[in-house]
Amino acid sequence: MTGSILPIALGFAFVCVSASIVLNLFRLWRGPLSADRILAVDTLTINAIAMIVLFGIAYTTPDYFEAALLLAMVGFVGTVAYCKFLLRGDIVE
Amino acid sequence: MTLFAEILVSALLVLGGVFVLVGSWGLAKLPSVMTRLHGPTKATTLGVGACLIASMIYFPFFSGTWSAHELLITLFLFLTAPVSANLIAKAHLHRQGRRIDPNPSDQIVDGLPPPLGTADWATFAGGTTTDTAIPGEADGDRRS
Amino acid sequence: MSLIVSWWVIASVILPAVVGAGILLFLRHHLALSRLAALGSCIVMVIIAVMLVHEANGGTIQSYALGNWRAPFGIVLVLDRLSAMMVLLTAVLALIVLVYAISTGKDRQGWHFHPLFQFQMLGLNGAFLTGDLFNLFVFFEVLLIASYGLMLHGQGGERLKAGVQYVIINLVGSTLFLVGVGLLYGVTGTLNMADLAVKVAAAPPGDQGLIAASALLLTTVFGLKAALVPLHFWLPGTYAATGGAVAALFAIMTKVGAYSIIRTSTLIFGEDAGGAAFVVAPWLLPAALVTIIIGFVGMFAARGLRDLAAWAVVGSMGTLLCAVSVFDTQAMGPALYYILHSTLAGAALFLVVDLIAQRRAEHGDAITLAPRFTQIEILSGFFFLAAIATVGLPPLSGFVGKLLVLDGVRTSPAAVWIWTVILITTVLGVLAFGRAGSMIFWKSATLDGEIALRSLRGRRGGMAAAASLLLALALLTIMAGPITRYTAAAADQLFAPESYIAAVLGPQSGGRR
Amino acid sequence: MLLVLALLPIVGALAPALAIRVGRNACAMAAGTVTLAALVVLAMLAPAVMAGETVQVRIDWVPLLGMNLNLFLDALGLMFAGMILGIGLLIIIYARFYLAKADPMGRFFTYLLLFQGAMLGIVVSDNILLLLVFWELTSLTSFLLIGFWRDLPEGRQGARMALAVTGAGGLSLIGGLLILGNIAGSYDLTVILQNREAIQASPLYLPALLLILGGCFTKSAQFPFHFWLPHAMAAPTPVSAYLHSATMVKAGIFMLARLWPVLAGTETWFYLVATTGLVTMVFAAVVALFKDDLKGLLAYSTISHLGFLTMLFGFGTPMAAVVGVFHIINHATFKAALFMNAGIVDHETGTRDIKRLGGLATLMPIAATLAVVAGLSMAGIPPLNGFISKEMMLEEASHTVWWTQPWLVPALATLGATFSVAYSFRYIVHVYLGRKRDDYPRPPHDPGIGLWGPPAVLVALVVSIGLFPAVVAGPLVEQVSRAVIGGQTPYYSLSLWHGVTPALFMSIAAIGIGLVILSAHRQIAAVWHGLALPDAKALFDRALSGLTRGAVAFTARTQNGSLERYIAMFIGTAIVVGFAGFLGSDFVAGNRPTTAASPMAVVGWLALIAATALVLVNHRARYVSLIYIGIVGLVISLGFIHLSAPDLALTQISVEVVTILLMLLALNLLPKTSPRESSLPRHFRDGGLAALAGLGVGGAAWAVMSRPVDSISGYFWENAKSGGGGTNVVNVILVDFRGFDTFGEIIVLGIAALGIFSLLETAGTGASGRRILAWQPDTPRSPEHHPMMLVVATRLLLPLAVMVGLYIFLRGHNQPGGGFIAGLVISIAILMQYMASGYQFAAQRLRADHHTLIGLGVLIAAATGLGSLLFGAPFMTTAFDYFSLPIIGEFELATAMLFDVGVALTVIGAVILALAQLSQVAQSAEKQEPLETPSAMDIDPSRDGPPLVPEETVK
Amino acid sequence: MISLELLVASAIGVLTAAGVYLVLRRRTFPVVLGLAFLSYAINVFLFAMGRLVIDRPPLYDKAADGYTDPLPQALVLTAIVIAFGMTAFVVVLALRSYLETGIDRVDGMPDEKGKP
Amino acid sequence: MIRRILPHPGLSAMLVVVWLLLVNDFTFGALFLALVFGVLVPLFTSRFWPARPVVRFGPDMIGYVGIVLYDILIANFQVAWIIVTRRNRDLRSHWLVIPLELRSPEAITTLAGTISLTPGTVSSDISGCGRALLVHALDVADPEAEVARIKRRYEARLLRVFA
Ligand code: NA
Ligand code: NA
Repeated sequence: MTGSILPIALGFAFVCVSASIVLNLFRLWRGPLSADRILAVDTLTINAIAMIVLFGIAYTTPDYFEAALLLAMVGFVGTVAYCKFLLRGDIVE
Repeated sequence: MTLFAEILVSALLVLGGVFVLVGSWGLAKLPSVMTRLHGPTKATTLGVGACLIASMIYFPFFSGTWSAHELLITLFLFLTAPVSANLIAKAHLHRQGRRIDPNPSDQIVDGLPPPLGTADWATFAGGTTTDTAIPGEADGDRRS
Repeated sequence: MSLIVSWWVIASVILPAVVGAGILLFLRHHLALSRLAALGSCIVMVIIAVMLVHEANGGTIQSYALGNWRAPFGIVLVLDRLSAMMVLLTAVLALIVLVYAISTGKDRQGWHFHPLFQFQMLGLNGAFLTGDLFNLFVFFEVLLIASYGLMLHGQGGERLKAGVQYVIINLVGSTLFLVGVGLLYGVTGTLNMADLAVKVAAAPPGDQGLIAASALLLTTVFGLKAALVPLHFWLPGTYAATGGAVAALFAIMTKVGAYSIIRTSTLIFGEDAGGAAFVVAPWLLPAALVTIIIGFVGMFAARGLRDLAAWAVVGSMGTLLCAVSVFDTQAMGPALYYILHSTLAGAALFLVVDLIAQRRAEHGDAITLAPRFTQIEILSGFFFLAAIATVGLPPLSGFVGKLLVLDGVRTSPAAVWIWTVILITTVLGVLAFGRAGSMIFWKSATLDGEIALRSLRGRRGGMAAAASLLLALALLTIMAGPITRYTAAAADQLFAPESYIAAVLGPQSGGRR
Repeated sequence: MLLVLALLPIVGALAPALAIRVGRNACAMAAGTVTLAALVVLAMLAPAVMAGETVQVRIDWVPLLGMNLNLFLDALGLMFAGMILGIGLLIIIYARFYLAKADPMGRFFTYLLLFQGAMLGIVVSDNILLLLVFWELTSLTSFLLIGFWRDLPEGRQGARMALAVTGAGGLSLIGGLLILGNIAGSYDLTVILQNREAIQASPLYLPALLLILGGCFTKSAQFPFHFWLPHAMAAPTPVSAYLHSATMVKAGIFMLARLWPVLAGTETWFYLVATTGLVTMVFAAVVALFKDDLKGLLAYSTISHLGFLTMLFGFGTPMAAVVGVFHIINHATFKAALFMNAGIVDHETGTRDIKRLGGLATLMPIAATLAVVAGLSMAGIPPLNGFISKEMMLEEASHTVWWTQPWLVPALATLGATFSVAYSFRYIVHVYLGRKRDDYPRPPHDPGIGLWGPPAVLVALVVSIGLFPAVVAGPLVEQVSRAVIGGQTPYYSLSLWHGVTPALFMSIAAIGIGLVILSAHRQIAAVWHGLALPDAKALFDRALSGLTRGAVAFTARTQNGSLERYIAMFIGTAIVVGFAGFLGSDFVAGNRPTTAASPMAVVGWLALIAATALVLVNHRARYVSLIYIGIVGLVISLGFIHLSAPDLALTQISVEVVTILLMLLALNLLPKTSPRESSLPRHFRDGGLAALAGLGVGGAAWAVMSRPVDSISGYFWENAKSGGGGTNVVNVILVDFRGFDTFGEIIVLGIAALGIFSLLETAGTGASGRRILAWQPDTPRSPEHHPMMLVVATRLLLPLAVMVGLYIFLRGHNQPGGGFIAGLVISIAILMQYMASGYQFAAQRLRADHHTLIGLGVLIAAATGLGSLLFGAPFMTTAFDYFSLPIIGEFELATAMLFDVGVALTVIGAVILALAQLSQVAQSAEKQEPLETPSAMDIDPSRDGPPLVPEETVK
Repeated sequence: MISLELLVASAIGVLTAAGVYLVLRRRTFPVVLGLAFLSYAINVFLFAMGRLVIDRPPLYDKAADGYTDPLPQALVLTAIVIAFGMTAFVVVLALRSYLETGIDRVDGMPDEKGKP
Repeated sequence: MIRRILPHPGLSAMLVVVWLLLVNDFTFGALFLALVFGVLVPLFTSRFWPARPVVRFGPDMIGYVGIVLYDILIANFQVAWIIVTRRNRDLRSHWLVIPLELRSPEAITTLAGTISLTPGTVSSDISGCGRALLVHALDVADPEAEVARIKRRYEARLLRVFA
């Protein structure tokens, strides 16, 4: 990391993402509907991807990107499964 | 050049951070499931996208490595986010029946518009909606 | 390790794995071939195990470095007298039980009996041979998951209900195992048991608390497998609910717990372990005593023969662990002999009970009045023999084992307690078996008629398997001289861990003194 | 020779079992031949023994235990062996004619010979551990003999009671003998018997004595352990005659005699043994008088005479021991004869009830003669052998002082003798004399010689010993007495007339008063039966049923099927021992510098705690808690990323989702809620356990993390690249350094899948099948199965995800990834198809069989490991090399990657197998025909024709 | 300043406590959730036994000035896989037992209220 | 023949690019492997995608992508502004019914995806006959105009891309 702007921007982004996660947790807790909670988890997963990307920048390492990629894929599968359960009960039919 | 890159990366990070936060703020603040559903699309598209682009620019300049993984992640998110939203909406429509978003602060209480043609919306077609709740949902909020 | 010995060692682990996978892959729709392969594997295992015992009896401990990575970095298999003995015991038991299962058609009552059986053997052999604590965990899991499958083989409501309990409590147990292993690694930085012995002995005093805690946690896990009171609750239901063949095979499962207690307590937490030296002993002894009592009381309360047999296993584990808990050579030799005896006796009892239950049709194993049944005479004889072996009356090995234990613990300060409990509970056992046997064989004989069975599968094979277990008990008695010499030598090896350490870590480590 | 003697009956026990196929005579012949052969062997050994030698055999059996096949035969052994075999032979003859046709004779004689062998073993064992083997064997075989008539409830109960009491006594004896052996330093009798001083001086003398007496007294039915013996009378009479005259019960007396040299002579011995014997003798004699059952009378008489013998050995004087030895012989002769006689009466008249008998003398003259002679001997009437030994006993009693009371023992001994006279005469008078009756159950007449011959032989002995004691029994008594005493015998004379001694007066008094009592029997009996005496059997039964009830109640209470309790016990134990171990040894807190937590870490921590709390609070709402738990997994994955564990993060992320899918699949068919059913105390208990467990594990983690360690990891770090060919050290550890773990791990996974398959394969049958058939969805169903957007998107995602999987697999050795994660990623990609397009659609298109994948995976992994054996390297030794090809450039090939292929295949097979199988069950529960279209979408706008989803008018 | 070690240790504690509490419930489903929590807890615990290091992934690099202990990570990976297999098995077993007996209680007793 | 080896040429091309992006390496070795997988993976997965949508790669497609990206950027700011500033009760949420002329599922999915990706609108359902899309709009003044905009701006273009 070089200058002084970037760390500040990065810190700001971290704070934003952290705050987002707290907001997601609020929605997760508050609900009230299952759809809200699924939505909260879905959003949290996407925020987690952002967090991982930020980590990658902060540590200047590409080692964590696969995790982000996988999270994108898996977050989707999870959301689909939660929704299908609500829609059909049986998620594989 | 590096300074420019740094400024660009910083700007993207700030932008990304703000949009991620706004998306989640929307999720927390908006009055009903359908309106809340709009929030995360922000986080996905611009928020995370900006962070990813920031990262893409950052690496060649600051560590000498070039990485395109971010593009892939973006691609994945673009592919999946609408489907997720669609399914959440469907699940919600299904669970709530046609009484969409009976939140007192939400003005949309009319229910769904009819589709064109003879068949109902896919989520309802042919089905009868019962009132069985998924345990854990706040029942009071479903009807008030 | 010489090449040929190394082949035997590795074969004892690889053979069941390959045969199990092979049956799954190629033979799962060919019952006859599956049986043939499984039997072949078991027979070869017996031969291998005999070779291993022969080799171990030479007295040198040999270690096999998997992947050619030297200890403590890679995983090693270690052949000493104890591990060789356990492998042989497993092989013999497995062969007999397999014959029983095949001839009574138990292997057809569900899916994948033979692969599960082979994997069960793999898990057992791996657990007995490994010289690495985490690898021990892995093989525990292998043998547990295979045992879940076998336990549930054939299914039915009661079995499933008992299975839920068995599986869940063992999963909790596995968690605790990892806590113990993890803690030990965290403190010592190693996983190889020989290296752990060195590191624990050299640990600063400030680490002793954590080491002692991990020793006790590990022993709690092993105690769970060994059905040590108050961790025994899972056993009676599980063993009584599963099929006879599987229950017979499970006679070795409790011994895995006992084995692990013996191994870790003598090697890692032995004499040189400072604050953790034999830290489990003061807990183990009273628990073992109570285990004997609870086991025999349970036998007394049993309503079915399977129940009776299951509680007998608990009681015998108590006796065994009593001898173990003294932690000296004198008592350990008898304990090892008792392992052999109680495994075979427990298995024999379960097989005999199963044979009886099969023939009593809907009366099953209940200790109630029912008409005479096919082969009642010979089965009453079998039951009588299995019962006296289990209770520890002469002439079978139970009596020798009991005398050995009583004699072995005599120098212990707790000898009075051990003697009192063992002797008094034997009376309970005699009464329990007397009650059950007289009800099922004598009183029932007074009823008119006989239970007719449309078809009785494996009349000969099943009987032969049970008989061969009884014969094994007789051999154990007749050959008690050489066998006790072996177990005594094995005990000596256990209480002189230097040679184990040297064999694993190389001569330059020279043990720790 | 001695070995042959000891083994003959046991080995020969097979003979009757086999011979019964030929016939009953052959069977009896076989048994008789065996016994006779043993007698012949004994006879060949006898001269040497009678010359004072001890015949010995030593064969090592369990030398480490000191338990060996050491046999010796001295005069005591010889005498007992002679009785065992001699009377045994007579019993066999008698039994041949006694047993009914329906009785399984082969079994009877087999048991009898086994018993005989066990008895013989006791008396010839030199090694006390060996002796114990035989001792317990007598208990076991007598159990079989007493319970021989299985249809008799008394037989079954009597057998069990005998086994319980004598078996328990045997265990007591084990304790005592082991102590004795330890004091003496050897378990060989010949050694022990040399160590009188050491034994009697040892502090363990008293416990050893008590335990040994426990064995002897139970076996020889001494008060208060006597109660089993009368109930053992339910046995066939030959058994009773054998067990209660010469064998079983005499084993206890034998032990007293055998150990007399080392145990007797102390005050403790005297008070314990002599008192017990005296009490038993008197008490049982009194009871015997009032028994109306012939065998009951004889049973109590036996107890009384056993008391008689016990008392004699208890006196501890050499002279008393001599008398004891002599009376052993006498009692065996007349009592065996009487038992057989009782059997004859029973056999011929159909009853053993004295009240229904009488006047048989003329009807059964032979039996009557035998009974009179033997009965008079039992009463101690001259000139029979019973008289001589009774006289000698009274003589010994007359000068025995008990607790400063010189009159006590003589008086009581006389009292015992008095009742002995009374009941003996009652046997003679009330059965044979008096007037004939006309209501015998069967018309009585003398039996054949087969039944009366054997007792006649014994009666002949009774008479001849009585008339010529010194000639007939003298030498034997002398030698045996020496063996018992362990030295020279005192002066004694075996003769009818000892002159006018106190004993003579006591004897006369006993006979006189005894006859008076008998004449008033009816009146006294009325009083006796009016007494509410405690019944030992009732007490025993009550104790036993109390014990049973207690055991049942205890077991039912503790073993109540409550898994929560079992787990609570387990966790509670772990907590207790864990904390105790920790607190019981030294602990010094570590000084490793800690890392400051970033705000993000704190947020992550908060998220974890919040999600955990949400699960805990909402755990009864199952679906919702599944959503919450996803967050926990997510945060942990993030934590792994933050803490430099990318492989862990990848694994956690992918395992998490598969687990959730699985649980959702299962939840579909399970109840959606858990009822509230724990009481408040239970919540506190569980909360307490949870808090302590959390404190323990968390505290341990803290303690470890805050201290430095020198671990073996450096080696992995240094050798991963050079020795393992990979830069991802974690992966190299997994597939190489610790590949064996991974091998086990994939097998676990494979077995889990097999288990799941086996479980679900049968779900459609039986109770489960019925339940599935009756199953109704408990949540509303949307009619659309496969939403179009999902189907289309996942089709594009599949190849992408497969690419990702391949990528993760290939890079695993050097970068985060590897076979397991790749397998999971590909599985997830396939599962996506299952979810989007349906089971049918996906399963049809996925051609690989899951079982094959699992089997193949494990085999590939094993084969990779085995490959190294071909090169002479240990199992799982890996090889790798770098290759260079034109165009493609340099690349690496490692055998470890092949191993990883095995891992990946197993994972894919296991995951798909488990989920597919589970979804199949759900399919059958839904009872809906799966949608069959080429595109798998419910709504396919490109199709012409009506929509697949049924139409309905729009509201 | 709060240390990372404290956060991780307390998280392990909380996860363990949650797992223990849930494992002690009476229905199979919460018990399975409890097992999942215990599995989380133990994974993190094992991992923590290698101490906490930030930004030093166990990827061999000559230039690296330190590394995270890779061994616990490998152990955790093994433990995760095993726990996954076990969890899958127990979930199915719970379901199967419920289907067979109509009871989803871990003690196999029927419900007090008489409903299945 | 070529169809058999390359069932989805476009997909194969995309996978080659994806592989190169994944390995982050543009050497011959990587390209070789990319080509191998680009061919093999569609072979394996084509069974899951029986119908082959005809997609015209060309200026229409590029234009479409450009427009969508632009819209995403702009709409993001608009919607962010709404979320941050507008009171909940002042939101003018509406259900929009978009009649469809597109027929291929892939095309409709693309349209629906586009609608969802641009903030402010979420595709929620499709009618049972596949002729209309149900879209939820967060805040629109004139629902009809919005429907028309979507049809004009996206659907019309997609009709050209998906022949
Ligand atoms: Na890896
Ligand atoms: Na949108």
